[in-house]
Amino acid sequence: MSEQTVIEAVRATLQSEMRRDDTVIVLGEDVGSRGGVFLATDGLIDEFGENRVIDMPLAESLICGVALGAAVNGMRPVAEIQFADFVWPAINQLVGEASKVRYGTNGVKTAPMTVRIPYGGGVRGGLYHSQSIEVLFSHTPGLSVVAPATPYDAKGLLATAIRTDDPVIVLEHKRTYRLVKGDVPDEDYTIPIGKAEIKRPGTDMTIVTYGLMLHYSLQAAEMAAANGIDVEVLDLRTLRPLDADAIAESASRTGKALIVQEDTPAVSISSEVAAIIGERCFFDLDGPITRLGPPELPPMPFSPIQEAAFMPSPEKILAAITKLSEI
Amino acid sequence: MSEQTVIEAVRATLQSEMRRDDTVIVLGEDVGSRGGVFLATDGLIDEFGENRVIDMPLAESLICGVALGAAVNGMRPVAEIQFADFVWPAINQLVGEASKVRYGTNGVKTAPMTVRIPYGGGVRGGLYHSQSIEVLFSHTPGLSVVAPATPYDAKGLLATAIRTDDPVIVLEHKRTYRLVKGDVPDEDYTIPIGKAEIKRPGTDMTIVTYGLMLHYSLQAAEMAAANGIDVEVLDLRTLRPLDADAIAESASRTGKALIVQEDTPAVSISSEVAAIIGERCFFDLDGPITRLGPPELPPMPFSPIQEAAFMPSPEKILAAITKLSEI
Amino acid sequence: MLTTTNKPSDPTEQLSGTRLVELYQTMVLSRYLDERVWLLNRQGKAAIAASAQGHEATQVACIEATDPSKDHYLIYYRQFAAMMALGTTPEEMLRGFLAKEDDPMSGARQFPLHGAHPRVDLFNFSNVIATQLPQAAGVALADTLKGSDAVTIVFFGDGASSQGDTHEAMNFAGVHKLPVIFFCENNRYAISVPIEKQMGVESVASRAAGYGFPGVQVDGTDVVAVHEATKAAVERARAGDGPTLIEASVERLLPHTTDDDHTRYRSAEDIAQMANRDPIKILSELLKRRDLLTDDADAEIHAAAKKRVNVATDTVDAEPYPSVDTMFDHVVDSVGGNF
Amino acid sequence: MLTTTNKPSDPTEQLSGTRLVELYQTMVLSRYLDERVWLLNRQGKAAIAASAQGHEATQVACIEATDPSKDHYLIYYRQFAAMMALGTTPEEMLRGFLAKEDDPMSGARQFPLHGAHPRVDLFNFSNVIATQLPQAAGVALADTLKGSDAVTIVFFGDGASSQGDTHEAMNFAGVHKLPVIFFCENNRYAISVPIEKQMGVESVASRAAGYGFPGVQVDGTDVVAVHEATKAAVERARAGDGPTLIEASVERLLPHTTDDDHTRYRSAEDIAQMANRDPIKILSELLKRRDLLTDDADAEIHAAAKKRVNVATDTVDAEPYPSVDTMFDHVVDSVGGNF
Ligand SMILES: Cc1ncc(C[n+]2csc(CCOP(=O)(O)OP(=O)(O)O)c2C)c(N)n1
Ligand SMILES: Cc1ncc(C[n+]2csc(CCOP(=O)(O)OP(=O)(O)O)c2C)c(N)n1
Ligand SMILES: [Mg+2]
Ligand SMILES: [Mg+2]
Repeated sequence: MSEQTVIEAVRATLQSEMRRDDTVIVLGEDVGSRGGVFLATDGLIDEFGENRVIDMPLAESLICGVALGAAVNGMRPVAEIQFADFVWPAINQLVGEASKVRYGTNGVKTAPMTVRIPYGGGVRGGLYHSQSIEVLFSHTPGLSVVAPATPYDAKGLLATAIRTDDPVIVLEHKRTYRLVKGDVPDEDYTIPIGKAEIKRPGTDMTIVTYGLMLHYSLQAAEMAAANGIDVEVLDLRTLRPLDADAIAESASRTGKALIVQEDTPAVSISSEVAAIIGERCFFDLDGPITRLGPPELPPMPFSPIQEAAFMPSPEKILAAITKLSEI
Repeated sequence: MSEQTVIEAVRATLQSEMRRDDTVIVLGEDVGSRGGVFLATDGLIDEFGENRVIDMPLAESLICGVALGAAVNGMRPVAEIQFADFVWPAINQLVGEASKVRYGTNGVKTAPMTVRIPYGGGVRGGLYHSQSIEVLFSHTPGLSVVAPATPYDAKGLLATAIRTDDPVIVLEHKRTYRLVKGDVPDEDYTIPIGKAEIKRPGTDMTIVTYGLMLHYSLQAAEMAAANGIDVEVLDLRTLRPLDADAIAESASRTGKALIVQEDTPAVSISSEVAAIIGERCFFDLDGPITRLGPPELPPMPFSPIQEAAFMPSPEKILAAITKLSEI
Repeated sequence: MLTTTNKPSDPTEQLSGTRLVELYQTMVLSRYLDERVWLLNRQGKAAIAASAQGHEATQVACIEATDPSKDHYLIYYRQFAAMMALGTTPEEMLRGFLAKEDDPMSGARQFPLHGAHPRVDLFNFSNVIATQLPQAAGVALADTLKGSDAVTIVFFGDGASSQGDTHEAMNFAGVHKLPVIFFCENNRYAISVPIEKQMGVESVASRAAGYGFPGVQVDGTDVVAVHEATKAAVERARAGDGPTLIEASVERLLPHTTDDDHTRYRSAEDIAQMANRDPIKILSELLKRRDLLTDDADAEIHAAAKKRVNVATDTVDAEPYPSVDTMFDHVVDSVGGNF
Repeated sequence: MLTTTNKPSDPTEQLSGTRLVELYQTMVLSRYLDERVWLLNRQGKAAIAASAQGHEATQVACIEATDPSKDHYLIYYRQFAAMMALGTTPEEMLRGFLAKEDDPMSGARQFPLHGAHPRVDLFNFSNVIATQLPQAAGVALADTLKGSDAVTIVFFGDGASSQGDTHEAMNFAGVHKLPVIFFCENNRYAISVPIEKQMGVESVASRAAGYGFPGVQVDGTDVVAVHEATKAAVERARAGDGPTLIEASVERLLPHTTDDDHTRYRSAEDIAQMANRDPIKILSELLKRRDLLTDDADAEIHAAAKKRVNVATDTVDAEPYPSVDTMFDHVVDSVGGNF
């Protein structure tokens, strides 16, 4: 057991998975001697060499297409997209191709590939280093999408992703990389895809969230506790498939649901969570299904003032908690 | 006024808009002498010449990138993506770029471009000629998305799209092209973006839907009427921005909501509609917010038997209506 | 009874006369079956078909230079004759077109020729043009990591040459000298778009120079020439010397697919001139000039092929469609979670 | 007081001695301002900066051969000196880096150098590498439809050459002989990825042959050579003869951005050798050899530039940040609907 940041957990997991299984390779832009722009792959090229740590040309469709080809030919590639905002050129290979390999070949071929994607804002990234890109992946049958928010979950879910025989998208919130620390066991473990986790039990209402917003929600829940409101915080952890049972159980139990996300709300993860609750918890709810997200603007201005105004914050979450608690 | 099919309305509108405005150009694969694979551009090259009807190389990112560049330099391009399933290579130019031109230049540049995309299934298209691709576009601030289901709406919304100073995605359900006929006025008219329409008034419940499913829902509503259930059918028509007021008004009034869509349900338009209802109609509802869609499978098998099993049908919608009416 | 030729000669050898006749038989069988599939479409039994008519020599000769026991084949929808050359039976081919339960490629989930082959490493994941090229680079990369000397052959059309994926794949293959053959069947049309609107140069092969490996243009109606070119590329790749781009010029004798009408966009002369470039006619004449084939033997080959196709049609026509419940299989291999 | 040079000579002329000195002044000013921006980053005032240090000769000479009154410029994040050459003031540049309200490119919504220029048709919609190339083809296409003789210049790096968009744009420009100049600033690195891992050939310019237009390699530290090459390309484009691909070889004197540390991936020798390729040193020596510049005049140019940068820094430092409410403007221009 040791205390690690999220990025340290990611790096250690890549290393241990590469030691564990020779077919695990890492590929992406600057993953070699640069060690990745966030240093997720720092040192890997020294240990595993250029054959297994491949600095790719600047071409995301290529990165994912090559990962897919290598995956169907015996490798377990872990591709890195440098920033989520640059994944769009690869959508064709991921959403169009990888997601349907098993289905389209009637189970003859499988694509055991992992794509790690640092996403999200609050890092002065402006319109093109702040995007949340979970919607399309989370909508697509044949893909799995995980979004760990803690070092513990980062390790367990990345290990699961790499060992899974189908494509898994791993969304790492880049603001959590160094911000979030936590205990990580030294021994090997995995976390099942599709299981949410109650990160804070509570009785008065349920916050459903993921990513950086988990941490803001936990802070808001502490502030609310001081005001006598006992908030449960459910961390989705997996965005496809959503853990509908866990969502419904918690919302039914507390009777109120607040969904908090950083991504813009229209047609998003929070929409689906709301739909699940609206369909399954209808007779147990004591208040409207509430969502808190940023305004419907391209995410998100470079201006620090506007960036802060755009992002949900513990204070904004607390305000939403208070409002919902009064209904 | 004349009776037209959807594809006839599309073609006539392209023609009249090109006559009306010299800066309107059409570009895409096979849009020239082939007239488009669905014949949406049939005859246009004869009237307007190769300069304004441009057969593009086989490259969707190029098609949309060129449309964008031409749009910011004085043209009003109407790009055609041959099948929705092939739009993925262009996501970067549409979702990444076009959507943020006005915002990212603080209003200095605008991109008056239209992208027509035939989508949807029920045409024996298999996994790669049947996809519904509305989710990502409908999620993206800076884009508008319309999905007309009738010849009247196809004309009015396409004209609006072309005259709009921002990028508009026009989703045309390819099964409606020849299947759906209706009266279309000869004179010029437009339909505002963002306005849903009640296609059948009713009192017992609201079906919210769009595209091909509008027609199946209307059929199901007729069947339900025979059983004494009076169903209102709301056609979204625009998917971004959704007409939240119209959705909330209808659902609140009837007290029950069934959302019908052809796209797979997880994180989709139906999720957002459910979320809107769950947030705004909570105290007016008499039953759970219900969704009907296909199973969570890659859309959709080539096998005709399996394709039929995949797609929602009037019968399946009727069954959902009946079930919801009994709650 | 005529069988397909899944027993290529030693690929390092020149083609023998006997072998040439065998390849001719495969081409003829492919042609008859291909024609039959179009007929089945007109009868409403096959939803769609793309044809290899005009491409047969190219495909059969290319496969002949490879080793199906270890090489990888990434095809697109037009490699009908290549699939025959790789030993796919007429019944298997027809099951794809008729969406029958036992369609070996995808169990009727996908268009014909899409999915994965049950016996050789041939696959075609999607209809989306050019996606297979980066995938092929990845397949080849994996072989280099495994120390295998397998070669990856990836097929694409002249239209596909315009896609970004094509460029990205060739560039990467050039950087790492991957054992991959980029095999372009240039029929001068992408549906209706003629080559002049597709690219500003005469040849796709000329692009190879920009990636650091050889580009070869070859007459795709010439079995011997295509075999030679492919053989050289295979040897190069197996020896670790890197990729080759081969461009075979062929004619698309029929419209793009059964949904197309090429008289809308091709002139009558353009259509008429193709008759001289029919590879079956050309090979038949060559074989006769070289005294490898008599008129009688030729007629027999045709009759046998026709009969073989009839038998296969009757068999497959009677076979069942897949049941609904199999539709839910093979989305992801996961326990738990509502995938 | 030194001003930037937004009054290029007749682009069809050779560069005069006086004009060369003016370009030198722009380069020096760009360099000082560029250095200042890095300092502001280290002080925590500028969130991020990419530098044009080492690229100045290329950019200034390229712009000099164009006509800002009608031509179009699609830049990426590294065209700091090009923006100066196009008359952007130091204050305007700094407003972008410091995210001030009056940032002329994007009102502080975007990274520095992103958005659209208020006076010339220069823009840069996104940080996403190579998206600007198809856009440039579209801009040029519109000009041909309008009958304008404007030229579109699109800048990109060696890394960008690997993107599919780059290929697609060049191919299309070749088909339609569009008036566009593909201008590659090849500094041999894409962040840390060296050119040998980026491509299997020596030169990006060699790709042009595969698209049917000229590719030109030029020493990007040589103002006269870059100007000549660009001038020829501009004339070609204006005359309707189509695109040119220009590849200027330069050095990226600093790490990729203020967030990068190039000692992680560049050898000490590799870093050291760059000193000889500093374009300011090279041009200064040339001017002195040609007796166009004295040591004193050079020192004055440096002093003036430094002063100019100080003034601008003080001015902009005191300026306000944008208010929150402007954040909601300019999403789409629509009445009705909750965009
Ligand atoms: C990305 C993509 N865009 C468009 C299509 C539609 N389409 C199918 S085949 C085809 C033409 C392909 O031409 P070519 O590559 O020359 O192959 P050929 O059919 O001539 O063998 C097009 C445009 C597609 N399948 N994929
Ligand atoms: C599509 C995309 N992928 C990755 C990045 C991250 N990135 C920013 S700059 C850069 C390197 C660009 O290199 P090059 O094109 O040579 O330009 P240079 O910085 O050397 O001028 C990368 C990988 C990006 N901005 N866009
Ligand atoms: Mg072709
Ligand atoms: Mg570079």
